[in-house]
Amino acid sequence: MVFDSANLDAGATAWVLTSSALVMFMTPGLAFFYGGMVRGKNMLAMLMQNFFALGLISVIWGFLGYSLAFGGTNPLIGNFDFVGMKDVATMYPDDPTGWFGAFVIPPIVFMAFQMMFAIITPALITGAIADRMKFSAWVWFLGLWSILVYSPVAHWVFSPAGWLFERGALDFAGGTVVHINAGIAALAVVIVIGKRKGWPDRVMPPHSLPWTMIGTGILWFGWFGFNAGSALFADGIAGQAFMNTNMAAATAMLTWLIVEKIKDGHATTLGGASGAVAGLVAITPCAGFVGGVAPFIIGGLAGIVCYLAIGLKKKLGYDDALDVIAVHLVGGILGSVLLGFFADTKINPVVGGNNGVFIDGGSWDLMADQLVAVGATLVFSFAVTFIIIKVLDLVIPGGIRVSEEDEEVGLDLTQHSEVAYSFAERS
Amino acid sequence: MVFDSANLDAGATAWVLTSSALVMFMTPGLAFFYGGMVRGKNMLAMLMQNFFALGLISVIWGFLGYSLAFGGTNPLIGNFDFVGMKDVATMYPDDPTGWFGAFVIPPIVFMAFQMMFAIITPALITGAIADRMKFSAWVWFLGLWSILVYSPVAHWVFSPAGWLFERGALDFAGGTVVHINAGIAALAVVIVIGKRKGWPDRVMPPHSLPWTMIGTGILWFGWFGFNAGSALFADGIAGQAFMNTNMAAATAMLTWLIVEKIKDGHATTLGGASGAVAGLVAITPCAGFVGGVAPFIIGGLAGIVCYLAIGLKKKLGYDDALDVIAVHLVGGILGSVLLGFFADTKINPVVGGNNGVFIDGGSWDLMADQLVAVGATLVFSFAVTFIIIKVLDLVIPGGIRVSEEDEEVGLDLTQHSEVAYSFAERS
Amino acid sequence: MVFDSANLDAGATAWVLTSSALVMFMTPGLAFFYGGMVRGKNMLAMLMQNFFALGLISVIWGFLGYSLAFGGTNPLIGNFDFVGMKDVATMYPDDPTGWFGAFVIPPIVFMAFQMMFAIITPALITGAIADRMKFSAWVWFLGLWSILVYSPVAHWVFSPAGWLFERGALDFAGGTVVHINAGIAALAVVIVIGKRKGWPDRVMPPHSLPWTMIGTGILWFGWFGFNAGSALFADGIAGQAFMNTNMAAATAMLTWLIVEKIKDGHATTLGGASGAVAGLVAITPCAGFVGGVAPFIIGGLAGIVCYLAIGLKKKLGYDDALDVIAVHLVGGILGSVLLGFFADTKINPVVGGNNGVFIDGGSWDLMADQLVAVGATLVFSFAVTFIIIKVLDLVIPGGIRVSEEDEEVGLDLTQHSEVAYSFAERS
Amino acid sequence: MKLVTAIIKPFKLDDVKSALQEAGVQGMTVMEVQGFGRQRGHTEVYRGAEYTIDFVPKVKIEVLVDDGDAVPVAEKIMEAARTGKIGDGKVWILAAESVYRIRTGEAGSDAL
Amino acid sequence: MKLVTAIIKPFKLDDVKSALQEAGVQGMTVMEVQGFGRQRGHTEVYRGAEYTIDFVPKVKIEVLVDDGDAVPVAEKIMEAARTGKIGDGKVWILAAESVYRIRTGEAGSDAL
Amino acid sequence: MKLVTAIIKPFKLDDVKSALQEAGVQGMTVMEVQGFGRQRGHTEVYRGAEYTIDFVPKVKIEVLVDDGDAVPVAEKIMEAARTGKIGDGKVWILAAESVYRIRTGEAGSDAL
Ligand SMILES: Nc1ncnc2c1ncn2[C@@H]1O[C@H](COP(=O)(O)OP(=O)(O)O)[C@@H](O)[C@H]1O
Ligand SMILES: Nc1ncnc2c1ncn2[C@@H]1O[C@H](COP(=O)(O)OP(=O)(O)O)[C@@H](O)[C@H]1O
Ligand SMILES: Nc1ncnc2c1ncn2[C@@H]1O[C@H](COP(=O)(O)OP(=O)(O)O)[C@@H](O)[C@H]1O
Repeated sequence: MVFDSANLDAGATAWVLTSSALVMFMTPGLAFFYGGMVRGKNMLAMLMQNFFALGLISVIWGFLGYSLAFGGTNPLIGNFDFVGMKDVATMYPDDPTGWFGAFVIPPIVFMAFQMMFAIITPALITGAIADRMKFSAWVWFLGLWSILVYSPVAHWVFSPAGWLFERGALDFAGGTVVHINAGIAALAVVIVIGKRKGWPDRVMPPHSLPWTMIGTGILWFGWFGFNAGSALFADGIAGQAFMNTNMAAATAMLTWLIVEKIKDGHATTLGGASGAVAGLVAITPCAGFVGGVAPFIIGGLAGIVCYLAIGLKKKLGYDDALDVIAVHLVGGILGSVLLGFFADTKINPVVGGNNGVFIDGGSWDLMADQLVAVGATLVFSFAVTFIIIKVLDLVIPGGIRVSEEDEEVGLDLTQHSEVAYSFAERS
Repeated sequence: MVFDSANLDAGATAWVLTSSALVMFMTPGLAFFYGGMVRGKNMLAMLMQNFFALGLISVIWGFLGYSLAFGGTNPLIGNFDFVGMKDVATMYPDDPTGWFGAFVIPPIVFMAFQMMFAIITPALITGAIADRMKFSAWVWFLGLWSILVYSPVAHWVFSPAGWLFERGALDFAGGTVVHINAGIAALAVVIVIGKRKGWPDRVMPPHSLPWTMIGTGILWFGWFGFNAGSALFADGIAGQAFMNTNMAAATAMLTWLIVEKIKDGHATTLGGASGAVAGLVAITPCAGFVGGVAPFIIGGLAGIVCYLAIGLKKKLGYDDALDVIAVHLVGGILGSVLLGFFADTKINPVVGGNNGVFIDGGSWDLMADQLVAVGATLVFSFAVTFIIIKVLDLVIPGGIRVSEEDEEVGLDLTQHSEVAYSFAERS
Repeated sequence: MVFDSANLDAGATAWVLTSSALVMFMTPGLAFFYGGMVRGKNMLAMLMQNFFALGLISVIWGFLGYSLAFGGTNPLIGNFDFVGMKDVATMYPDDPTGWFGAFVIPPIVFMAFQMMFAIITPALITGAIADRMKFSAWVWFLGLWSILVYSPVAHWVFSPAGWLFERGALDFAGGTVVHINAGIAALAVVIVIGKRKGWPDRVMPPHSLPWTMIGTGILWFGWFGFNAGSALFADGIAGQAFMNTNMAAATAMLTWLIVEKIKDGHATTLGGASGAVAGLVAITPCAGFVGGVAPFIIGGLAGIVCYLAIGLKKKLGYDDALDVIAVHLVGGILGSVLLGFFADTKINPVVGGNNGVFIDGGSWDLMADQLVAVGATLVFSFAVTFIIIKVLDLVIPGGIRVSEEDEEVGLDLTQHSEVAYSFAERS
Repeated sequence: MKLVTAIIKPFKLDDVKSALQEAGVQGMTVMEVQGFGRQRGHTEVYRGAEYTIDFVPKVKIEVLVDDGDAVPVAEKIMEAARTGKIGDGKVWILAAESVYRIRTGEAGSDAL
Repeated sequence: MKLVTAIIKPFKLDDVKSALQEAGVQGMTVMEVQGFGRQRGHTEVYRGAEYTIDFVPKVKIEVLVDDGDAVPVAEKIMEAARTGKIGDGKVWILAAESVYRIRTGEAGSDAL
Repeated sequence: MKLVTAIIKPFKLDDVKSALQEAGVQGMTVMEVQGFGRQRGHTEVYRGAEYTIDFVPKVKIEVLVDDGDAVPVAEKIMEAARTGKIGDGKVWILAAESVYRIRTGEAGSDAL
C-alpha cells in the first residue's frame, strides 16, 4: 500500500524519528548495564556481543527481517515483498484491516523504529550467557534467532495480519515480542551452554557498578522512545505511555529496594537499577493501554515478583548469569497478564471495548487472548531457540562454549585479543 | 479545565515529550557529574542518592506533588484536584487567567515534563552533603522536601495562580524553583550535618574525573530539554531558549577557565565542566526571555562569579562538598537578577512590556519582582529545609549522619553493602 | 530575508531542535571515543580538547562564524550581516535562489543546528594530535581554524551562495565540510607537530576501551541528528537519511570485522567501533540523497577501505595517533565520490535530475562536481591549516608541542594539573 | 621471625587463605602483581597492530610467621595453590629481624 | 643496610610520610595492598547473595635505611601510624645485603 | 638464593625485561608502586585548591636468582633502567632462605 504523503504528520514523524534514535541508544545502554556486572576480563566481550547486534541485525532487517515480520497477510509469517529494502521508502504492507492506512509517518520511519526492537531483543540474551560463549557462536546464533524466532513472533503480534494481533491480544511495545521472547530464549540457551566455571561456589561480583548505573540511566531514557514511540503518533496516548513508563520504573525501584532491605538488610544500588528495569519490562506491553494508578500497581508488583524470581536460578540450578529470566521473562509475563486486568478503552480506543477485568465493562476475554499470546510465544520461542543452539553446538567445532582455559583467562583476551583496562602507565 | 484535543499540536507535543526524556536523563547525568568528584568509596552512594530520586519523587509527584504544585487557584499552594493521577490525562488545572487555555500539548505531557524538574531539584542537593549522610535519612529528607518545599515554590512561580507568577516575576525554566531553591536548601542541610571528617585539612580529590565529564556532557545535552522544552511549543522561542542555553554554557566555560588560569595558573578539565554548569544554571531563568548578546553576558558573569563564590566555603567554614551553593545558589540568583536587566518583550510576549532595565522601554519594575521572588524563595526554602533536617536529625536514631567509622570505611560498603570497583580478577 | 512565522512547521522545528541537541551530544561522545584510546595520563587532556571546542566555537559562531559561513551572496565567503547575533532570531540570509525561502524552521534553529557542526569538525582533529600538543596551542589553533578554514568551506558547500553549492556539488550532511576538511587538516597538523615520543616502537594501547565504546554508542545515536536532521524537515527524506545512516554504520562494522578477522585473526571490539564510525563518515554526504541498497554498498566499502588505510601511517611514517585520517579523510572522500554513483532524484528532488552514474538517467556530471568539491576542500584546508599551525609553532614560545619531559609525565598533570583516576583510597 | 612470600594464580587466593586460616595463621597481606615466566602471556591486537603481553596477572601473599612455622606454612600454601599447570608460581622465605604490631608496639611472636 | 617494611591504614600515609621526612628519611616506596587479620572485613550483597570480603585496604611502605636507623625509623612509623584501633598494621625489618642507586651506581649509604 | 629487588621508571620496564631475558633470567614479578624521593612530585589543582602529590609512579621488580647471579643481575637492571635523570630508582638484594616452585615442589635453583 503506497503511503500518501498528504497524510504525513511532521509532529508524529519527528517523535518517531526521535524514538527510533532513543531505542537504538538502548542497546549500548544494555551493553553497559550488563557489562558492569560481569568480571573485568569479560567486559569487552559483553559490550561486543551487544554492539555487534547493531551491526548484524540491522543488515538482516534490511534484507529480510522486516519483510518476514510485516510483509503480506499470512497470519503466521510475513513474505518477501520488502526483501532487500524493496519499496520500503514508499509503501506500507498490504493490509485489509486498514491498520497501516491510519499511519501518518513515512513507511521507512516505521521500518527504522521497528528495526531497533529487532536489534535489542536478542541483545537481552547476552546477560544470561555471559562469560562463556564463543564470539563466533554468538554471531551465528544472533542471525539465525533474529530470522527464525524474532521475525515470526513480531509478525504474530505486531503485524495486523498476525494471528495473535487478529485474535485481539494486546502488546503495546513488546511484552511478548521482546521480553518474553528473549527471556525464554535465554533459558533455552543457558540450559544448553551450561554454568559458568565455578558457579555458584565462586562469587563473581560486578567489576564496576558505575557502568551498570549509566546503562540503567540510558535504558530508562531510551525506554521513553520504546514505549511512548510505539504510539506512532505525538498525542495523548504517547503522553500516557510516557507517564506510565516512568511511573512503573519508579515504583518497581521502590518495591525492589523495600523487599531487598527486608530480606538482605540492605538497599543496594544494583537493586535500585534492577527494580527500575523490571518495572520498565512489565509496563512495556501495557504502556499505552492503561491509565490512572495501574502503572504503579504493575510496576510495584514487578519489583517484588522479579526480585523473588532471582532466587529460582539457584534452586533450579541454571546459571542465568545476570538474571535475564527473572527480569525479562518473568517481568514480561507479569505485564502481559496484568494488561488483562487493566486495559482500558478510555485510555486507548485500540482496546476496542475489550476492557481488562478490573476496568468497568471489563471481562476475562482479553485475559484469554493475553494468555494465548504468552503461551504461544513461550512454546515457539523456547522450541526454536533450543533447536538453533543445539544445532550450533554440534556444528561448530568444539561447540558454542569456550575452553575451560579460555574461560579462566577471560573472553576479552581469548575472543577479541583485547583487555578492557590498562591503567598501568608503561609507555 | 478539559483539554480540547482539537488544540493539540503534534510538533509541540513531540518536542515536549523529547524534552521530558532529556530532562529525565539529566538526573543520571548529575549523578555522574557528582559521582566522579567524590572519593571512590562513596561513588555508589552518590549515584544511588540521585537515581533514588527518580524512583521516589516520581511516585510522590503522581500521588500528590503535581496537584500541590498546579492544582487550583490559591496563590500560596495547590490543591488535591489531581491527587492519585485523577484527571491528569484529560484536564489542565482550572485557570481564570487562560494561561493553560493556550497550551497545545496533552495535560499528561505537561505533567510529565514538570515531574522531571521535581526530580532533579532535590537531587542537586546531593552534591553538598556528599560522603556523610545515611541513606535512610536521605530517603526521608527527599520525600518531605519535595512535598513541603518543592511543590509550594513551584506553585508560586510556575502556576498561573501562584502569587509570584501573578506578581509578574519571571522564571523561564527554574532559576528560583530549581536552582535557588536547591542551593539554599543545600546550605541549610550542610549547616546541620556538618563537615566531612578531615575537611578541610585532608585533600579529597575527585576519584575519577571522566565520570564527571560524561555527566557534564549529559547535563549540557539534557539542559536543552530543560530550557527549550520550557517553551512548551516548538517555535522560535524554543529556538531562542536553545541558543541562549548553549551560549551561556559556552561563555561561562571560557570565563571560568580564564579566571582559573589567572588565579591558579592552570585551566582544569573540572574547571571547564564547572563553568559550563554555572552558565547553564544562570541562563535557566532567562532562557526564553532574552536575546542578542545577553546570554554571553549572563554566562560570562556566571563563570566568574561562581568561580569566586567557591572560595567562600573555606572562609565561612561550611563544607559544601561539591559546591552546590557556589554554582546553583549563586548562579541561580545571578540569573534571576540579570533577567531584570535583559528580559525583552520582543523575544517573548510573556514579558508583557515589562522589559528589563537595559532593554528599550525597560524599567526597574521587573527587577523588583525578581528580587521579591528570589528573596521569598531564599527565606521559605531555607527555613522549611532547616526544620525538616533538624527534625529528622532528632527523630532518626543516631541522627542523619553515619558514624565516624562508617564514614572512614565509606558509604558504599556501609550503606549499600557494595563497592564501586573490583578490578582485581580473583574468580 | 525575514522568516515568515506563518511558514513555521512545528514538527520540523521539533525535529531540528532534537537533532541539534543530538549533534551537540556527539562532541562529548567523540571525546570519550578518543579518550578511551589514549594512555591514561592523557585522558583528561583529550576530553578537555573536545569539551573546550563546545565552549570556544559556540562563542565564535555567535559572534562571527555563522555570518562568515552563511551571510550574503558572495560565492567564496560570507559577510558580516549576522555578526554578534544580529538578526539571527528573525532573518535568514539573503538568497536569490530561494533556498532559504523554503525553510519551515525558525532561523535561530537553523543557526543552532549548524553551530553543532562547526563545533565537532575541529574536534575530530584531536584524535590525530593526541598526547603531545600544548593546551594553549590547541586553544589558538581551534579558534583560528574555525574562522579561517571551517567557515569558508561551510560557505562554499552549505550556503546556497557558495560556489560549490551553485556548481551542483552535493553534500547532505558534511562529507566535505566536516570529514574531509577535518581529516586533511589533521594531516597538516600531524606533519608539523611530529610523532609521539616512542612511536612506533613503543606500544601505546588504549587505556580503557569501555570509554571508547560508550563514545561509539553516543556517536551512533547522535549521528541520527547529524544526518537525518540535515533534512531540516520531518519527512520521508529525513526517514531515508536516518535509515541510510544506520545501515551504513552497521554494514561497515561487519566488513571491518571481517577484514580484521582475516588479516589479524581476531574481530576486536575496537574494530567493531571503528568500522561503525567509518560507515557513519562515508554515509554522511550521501544520507538523504541515496536509497535502496546504496547505504549497504557505501558502508561496506567504508569498512574495508578505512581499515586498510590505517596501514598507511606506518608506511608513510606520520603519527596520526587515533587514525583520524584513515577514518575521516579517507571515509569522507569515499562517501563524497560514491555519491557520484548513487545520488538519486527519486529519493531527493534536490539532486535535480543530476543522478549518479549507477542510477537510471544518471551521468558523470555529478561525479565531476563531487571531485571538484573534494579537491577544493583538500587543497584549501591543507594549505590554510598548514600555515596556521606553522605560524603558531613559531609564535608560541617553545612551540605548539609540550616538552619531552611533560610528554613523559602526561598532559593531564602538565597541562591541567589533574589526574584522571585516583582509585587509591587515602582520605 | 620469617616472612613467607608466595606468588600464586589469582583465583587460588581463596583456597590459600582458607588453608592458612585452618593452619592457624592469623593474618596476611596480599597484592596484585604481574608475573613473567614460563607461562606464556597473550597477544593483543590494536587497530591491526599485534603485540605480546608477557605478563600475566598473579597475586602475591606475604605472611609473617614464627621461625618454626615457615616451612609448614610454605607447604600449606603450595598444596592449596597447586593446579599442576605451568604458572602456579613460587614461594620463598626471608628472615625478618624483627616484627612489631603498630597498635600495641608488641614485638616478635606477640606482634602476629 | 635494612629494609623497614610497614603495613598501615591508608589514611595514615600522609602522617607517616611527614614523620619520616622530619626524621630525615630521603625516600620511600609505597603500594596499595589488602590486608587480612583481626580487623573484620565487610559483607557485600549482590542480587540477594551475601558474601564476606575478608580483606581490607592497606598501604605498604618500604624504606631502605642504614643499619642504625632501622629501629628508630620503625618506631617513628609506629607512632605516626597508630590509632589504637584494631587494624593499625605491622612493621618488620629485613636485612638488605646491598643497595644501589640506579642513576649513579652508588652503593650502600650513598645510594639512599 | 637471592631476591634482587628494583624500583624503576615505568617506561623502562620493557628494556629491563629484555635485558634480563638476554641475561638468561627465566622469570620475574613486577608491580605498580609509587615512589617518594629526590624526584619532585606534582601539584594538582581541584576547584581552586592546590595540593602537591609527592609520589610518582614507579614499577617494582623482584627477581629470584642464584647467589652468584645476584650482583650481575643487579648490574644488568641498573644498565637497562638508567636514564641518568633523578628518579631512576634503586636496586637492593635480599637473602632468600629457600625457594620453591609451587607446581612441582622443587626447591632451590631448580625452582627458578
Ligand atoms: N625468578 C623469578 N623471580 C621472581 N618471580 C618469579 C621468578 N620466576 C617466576 N616467577 C613468578 O612465578 C610465576 C610463575 O612462574 P612460571 O615460570 O610462569 O611457572 P611455574 O611457577 O610453574 O614455573 C611468574 O608469573 C612470576 O610471577
Ligand atoms: N601474619 C601476618 N603477616 C603479614 N601481614 C599481616 C599479618 N598479620 C597482619 N598483617 C597485616 O596487618 C594488618 C593489620 O593486622 P590486624 O590483625 O587486622 O590488626 P592489628 O595490626 O591491630 O593486629 C592486616 O590487615 C594485614 O595486612
Ligand atoms: N630510602 C628509600 N627506600 C625505599 N625506596 C626508595 C628510597 N629512596 C628512594 N626510593 C625509591 O626510589 C625512587 C627514586 O628515588 P629518587 O630519590 O627520586 O631518585 P634517585 O633514585 O635518582 O636517587 C623513589 O621514587 C622511591 O620509589
